[in-house]
Amino acid sequence: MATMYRDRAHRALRFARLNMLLVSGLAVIVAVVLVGYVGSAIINQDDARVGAFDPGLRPSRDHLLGTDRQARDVLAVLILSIPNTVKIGLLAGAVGLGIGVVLGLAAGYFGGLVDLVIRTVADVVFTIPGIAIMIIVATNIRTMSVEMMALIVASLAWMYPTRAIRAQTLSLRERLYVEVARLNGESGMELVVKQMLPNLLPYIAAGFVASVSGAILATIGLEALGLGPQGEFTLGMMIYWARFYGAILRGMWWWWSPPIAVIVVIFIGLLLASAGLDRIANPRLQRTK
Amino acid sequence: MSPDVLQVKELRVRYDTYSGVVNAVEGVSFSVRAGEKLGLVGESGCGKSSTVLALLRMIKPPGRIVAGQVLLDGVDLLRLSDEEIRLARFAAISLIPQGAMNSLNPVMRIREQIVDTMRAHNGGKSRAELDSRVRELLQWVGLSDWVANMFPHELSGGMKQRVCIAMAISLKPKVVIADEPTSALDVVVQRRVMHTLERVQQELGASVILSGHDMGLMAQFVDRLGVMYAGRLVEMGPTEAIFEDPLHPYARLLIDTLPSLDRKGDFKGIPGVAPSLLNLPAGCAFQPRCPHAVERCSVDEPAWQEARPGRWVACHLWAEGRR
Amino acid sequence: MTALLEAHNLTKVFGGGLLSRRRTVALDNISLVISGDRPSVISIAGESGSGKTTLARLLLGITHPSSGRVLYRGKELKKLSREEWKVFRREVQAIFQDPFEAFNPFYKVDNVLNTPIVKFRLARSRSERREMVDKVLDMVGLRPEETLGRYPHQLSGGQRQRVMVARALLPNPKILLADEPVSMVDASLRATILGTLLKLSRELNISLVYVTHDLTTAYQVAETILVLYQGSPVEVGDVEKVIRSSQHPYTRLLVGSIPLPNPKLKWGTEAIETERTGRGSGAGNGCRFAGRCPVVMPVCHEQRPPLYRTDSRRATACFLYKESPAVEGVELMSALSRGTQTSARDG
Amino acid sequence: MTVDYIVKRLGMLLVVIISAISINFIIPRLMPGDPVQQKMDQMVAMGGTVGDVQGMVQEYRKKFGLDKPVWKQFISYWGDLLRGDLGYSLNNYPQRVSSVITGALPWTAGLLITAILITFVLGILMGAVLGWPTAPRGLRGVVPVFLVLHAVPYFLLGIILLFLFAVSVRVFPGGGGYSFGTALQLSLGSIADVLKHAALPALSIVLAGVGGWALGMRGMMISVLGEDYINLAEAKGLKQRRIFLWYGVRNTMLPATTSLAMSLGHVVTGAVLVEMIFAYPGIGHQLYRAIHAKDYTVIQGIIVVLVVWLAVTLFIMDLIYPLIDRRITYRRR
Repeated sequence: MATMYRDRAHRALRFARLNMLLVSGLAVIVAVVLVGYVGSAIINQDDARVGAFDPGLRPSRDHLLGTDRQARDVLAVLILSIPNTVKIGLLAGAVGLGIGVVLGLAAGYFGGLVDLVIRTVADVVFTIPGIAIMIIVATNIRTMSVEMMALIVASLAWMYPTRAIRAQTLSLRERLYVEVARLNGESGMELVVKQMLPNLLPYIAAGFVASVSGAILATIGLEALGLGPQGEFTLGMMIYWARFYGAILRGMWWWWSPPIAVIVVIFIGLLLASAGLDRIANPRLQRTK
Repeated sequence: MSPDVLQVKELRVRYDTYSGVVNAVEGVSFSVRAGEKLGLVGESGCGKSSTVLALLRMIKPPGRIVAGQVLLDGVDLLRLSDEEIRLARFAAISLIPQGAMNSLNPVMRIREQIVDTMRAHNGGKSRAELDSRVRELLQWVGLSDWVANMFPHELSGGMKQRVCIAMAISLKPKVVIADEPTSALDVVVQRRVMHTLERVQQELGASVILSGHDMGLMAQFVDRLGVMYAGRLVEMGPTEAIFEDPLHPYARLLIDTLPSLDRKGDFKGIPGVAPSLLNLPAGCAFQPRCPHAVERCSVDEPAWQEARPGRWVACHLWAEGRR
Repeated sequence: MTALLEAHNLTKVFGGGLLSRRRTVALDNISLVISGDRPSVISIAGESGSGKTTLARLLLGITHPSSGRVLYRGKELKKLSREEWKVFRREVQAIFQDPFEAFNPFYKVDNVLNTPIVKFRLARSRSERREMVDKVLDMVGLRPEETLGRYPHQLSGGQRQRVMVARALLPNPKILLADEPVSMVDASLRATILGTLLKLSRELNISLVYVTHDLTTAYQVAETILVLYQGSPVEVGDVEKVIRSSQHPYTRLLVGSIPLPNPKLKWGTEAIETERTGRGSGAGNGCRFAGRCPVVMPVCHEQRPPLYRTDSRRATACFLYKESPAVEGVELMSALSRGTQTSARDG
Repeated sequence: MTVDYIVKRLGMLLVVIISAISINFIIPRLMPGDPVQQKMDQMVAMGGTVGDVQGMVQEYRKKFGLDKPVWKQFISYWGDLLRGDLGYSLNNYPQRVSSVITGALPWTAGLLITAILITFVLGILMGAVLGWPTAPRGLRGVVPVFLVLHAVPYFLLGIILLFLFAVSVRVFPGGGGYSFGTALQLSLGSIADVLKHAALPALSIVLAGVGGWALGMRGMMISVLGEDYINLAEAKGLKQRRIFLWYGVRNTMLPATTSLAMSLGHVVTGAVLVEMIFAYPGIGHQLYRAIHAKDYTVIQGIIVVLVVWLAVTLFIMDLIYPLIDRRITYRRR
């Protein structure tokens, strides 16, 4: 028993060493999320209220990141913004991925007409600049909320996973072991769930990372255009307000640079994770040294 | 008897893998005479492909040639500079690759791919000269002129393999290495390709080294045969002699397992499995599966020696005084 | 008595749907009968593109024929009830060419052996299940303790293929379809695996359908052989006759191209055509082999030759034999499936 | 290239354009509220011209055809579109949407095409060299920098560049497409002025894009290098340079163009936001202004243009594939 445990631990270590990319990517993301959620619990939420302090203060001991033109503590706003942005990303990523996996599996497994319809729709939507549709939807919504934002973004986050899962399912469906499982008496659903799904896991994980980062990117874009949830704290809205009040040209770098820095860190984390997952999915890219 | 063109001495190829060091080729020595067809036969993982690729210095990392000499007309190919070996490739020693299906560049016309080979070695020829040479080569391997204008996907497997033969002989090399050239082809096509190879080989007077796993193909094609097992040569000699009276127990068993149209319903296999190169048994590598193994076999590795004139074997049964 | 498995005039056409204009006839009018009253071995031989794998998939009910019928115990596959289908699934098993691809890399070897027992309810308890697995592994010459609990990549190719044979034996099949079972296995193990298959088929009363490109092993294993060329049967009959005294020019070409492991029996050196030339390239109405045939006649380009029954236990689809009576595939195959004991070595 | 293939791609192009434009028409009408009413309310609230608001709304509705049944609107919407008529701007009434767009489009086209081409070429070259076993060490060291840059969305990188090079160090102008108060003409000075204004927006697109291209190309290169034909090319004694370009890079061009096509969407949307940051007078900036002013007709018009642009570009890409890879017409059958 002890040896088995040691064996597992050993294997996990070896995997971690082989896939530093994935491990460090996940670590970065977890760190950001922790800062957001733990920080939100610790800080005084009133610091983020309009008019709490003097406007436009440079960073100091009292205000580590200064205050903005609406006289809010930038650090407090930043910390409160992280959970909302992460929430939109995860929610939209999960919804998008969920739709993508179901459609991709269906298209790949059933083939024929089902595949043709799903593939065509995905291709068509893929070809339409997503932000265009989102702008149309967002401009027509009276009051935007974080959840609504996530849903809008999710409605365009499913094509990538759909395509990837479909392609993989198509190739898995032809695998000999699926045929063997059929001869073993497994039915259609079992073939999908027991034979194909486990081998799709790396692709599903990669699809999730892709749709989360796509969703965050789209969210921030929409928010920067002024289509975000006006009354909520998000990283994109921070950038929007900073621009709205001319923070960039006024040289108030402490206002707009923190949200950008956090966004960049999140994206780097996602990039590392997806590169790591890519190595699992396509071992050929792993260069032997 | 014609002189040796190629001498391979104590060749060793090693692969450094995550699970450990694999000695894919372990002290292989043999020579090839001018105009001779030599076969290297063995099962998957026996080191035959590594051996023939090492002759061209085509072993890629994580593999490397750790020792030995490959003397082509007395020049050691393993000691040449990168530029010198580049110039020697195909001009002195050429290759017909294993996967003809994927060995041609999909985005280049056949003509360009043949011309490429010639240009890389003696650049200054005119377009017309090169074109007529391409035509001549294609004719040689039994392909029509129009093939030159095709892309690889427009040709059948057999045609692609003959294009590869045309490239391999385009610079009139002394030695042509054919690394399992027909393993993916149907028997009829295989026969055609092998005939083509035999014909151009005779016209060119080149030596051919054929690696493969099919004893039948060896019997049909080569003059002399080397049998490999676990990275080592275990027997080498004239093909007919080996088929008639194999000296090494592995060679004997291998020949006995072959299905033929003479004997029916008589299935003989070799017991046991081929050893992992990561974890070879002590002594002779074949010893655990050998019906004649004696104590010494699990202690000493048998030496590569000439048991009879022209017949080499690595087996204790053939040490002085035995059998 | 109805035969176990019958295929009547199977034709399979790919493509030709809404979106692709090109139609490929993968299989053209093939018939097969396996009586099942004794363990018989029938070989389907052909080169790549001959349709032999398509035929195997049709016989397994994985795909459906464009025309023609597959019957199991006298009933068409399409019309089997759910219960009957389960019986068919259990009794008609297969092993495939690639012993690497046949395993799901996600699971240990045990999974592929336990599943049929669970799905077909073959065992009542865990221990009984384990016993069954041990027994079949032993039959194929594997030691359970060296096989179970491992991942497929930890076994050698030969071991994996033997596990696949063991898996196919678990549901007590009546028919075992072996699609190129040894072409990816090392030479030293081929004979062992084929020998095991043949022995088990006799002992367990399983009829074998041996699909192969290798005429030598087909000759070794089978009683009856069906030689295919581009989806059409060219010569059908007792293996002795078809291989030893081939009639169809294509069969002769195939037999003549076998690289015999005997340096004294060399290939002929006559010119052979591997690429189709001229007209009659198989697409039209004529004989599919006409474009490559050394003895082609004008009629070969105009008509598709039927099977001519040149003697009691063999038929050849070639106009060279048009003096002999034409025969329906099913009729000939039923005759061949009956009573080989008396006539296997006659004529 | 077969006629069959072109017809299929053309069909796809039409499906994309028609469905996107239909969505563009339908979504606003599915949403609660009446844009004109909203607009009027807003104008009334802001300006003092309190008159017959309802009457004005009616008049506007008539002018914009909103009083007709939806299906009639749909038909006339398409009819107008096909004539190139995108209607009037809600905000600056007599101005036509098409004139807003034609004024902005050349700016965007010029900026985008140049930036994308530079990004593509640089990224491909870098990635190809990185995928080659003997890539120079120096280049390998630069990779992480570009990867970090790649993790920054285009327009955020734009903000940083704007701050660095137009606010902290004033080497580039802080916005616009040309210096305020000058007339555009074909003089060297004018061209230099335009280029100077375009430099930062273009740089943000290039810097943010190159890393992604290089990474993708490196992956493709490595998988191509594993192919048998590369091995044979080496065995043939070809020079490294020849193998690299004609056997390696040539064979990555198909997947590379495919991903170029796929990324165009991102580039276009990213560029829209970059224009916003730099107040660059292209359609992205116009879109931002329209969103702020709730000028729905302009928003819709710009989105039609974006959709058509992307669809047409992808169509052209599809036509280029078969020239790059001769197998494609066969494979897609």
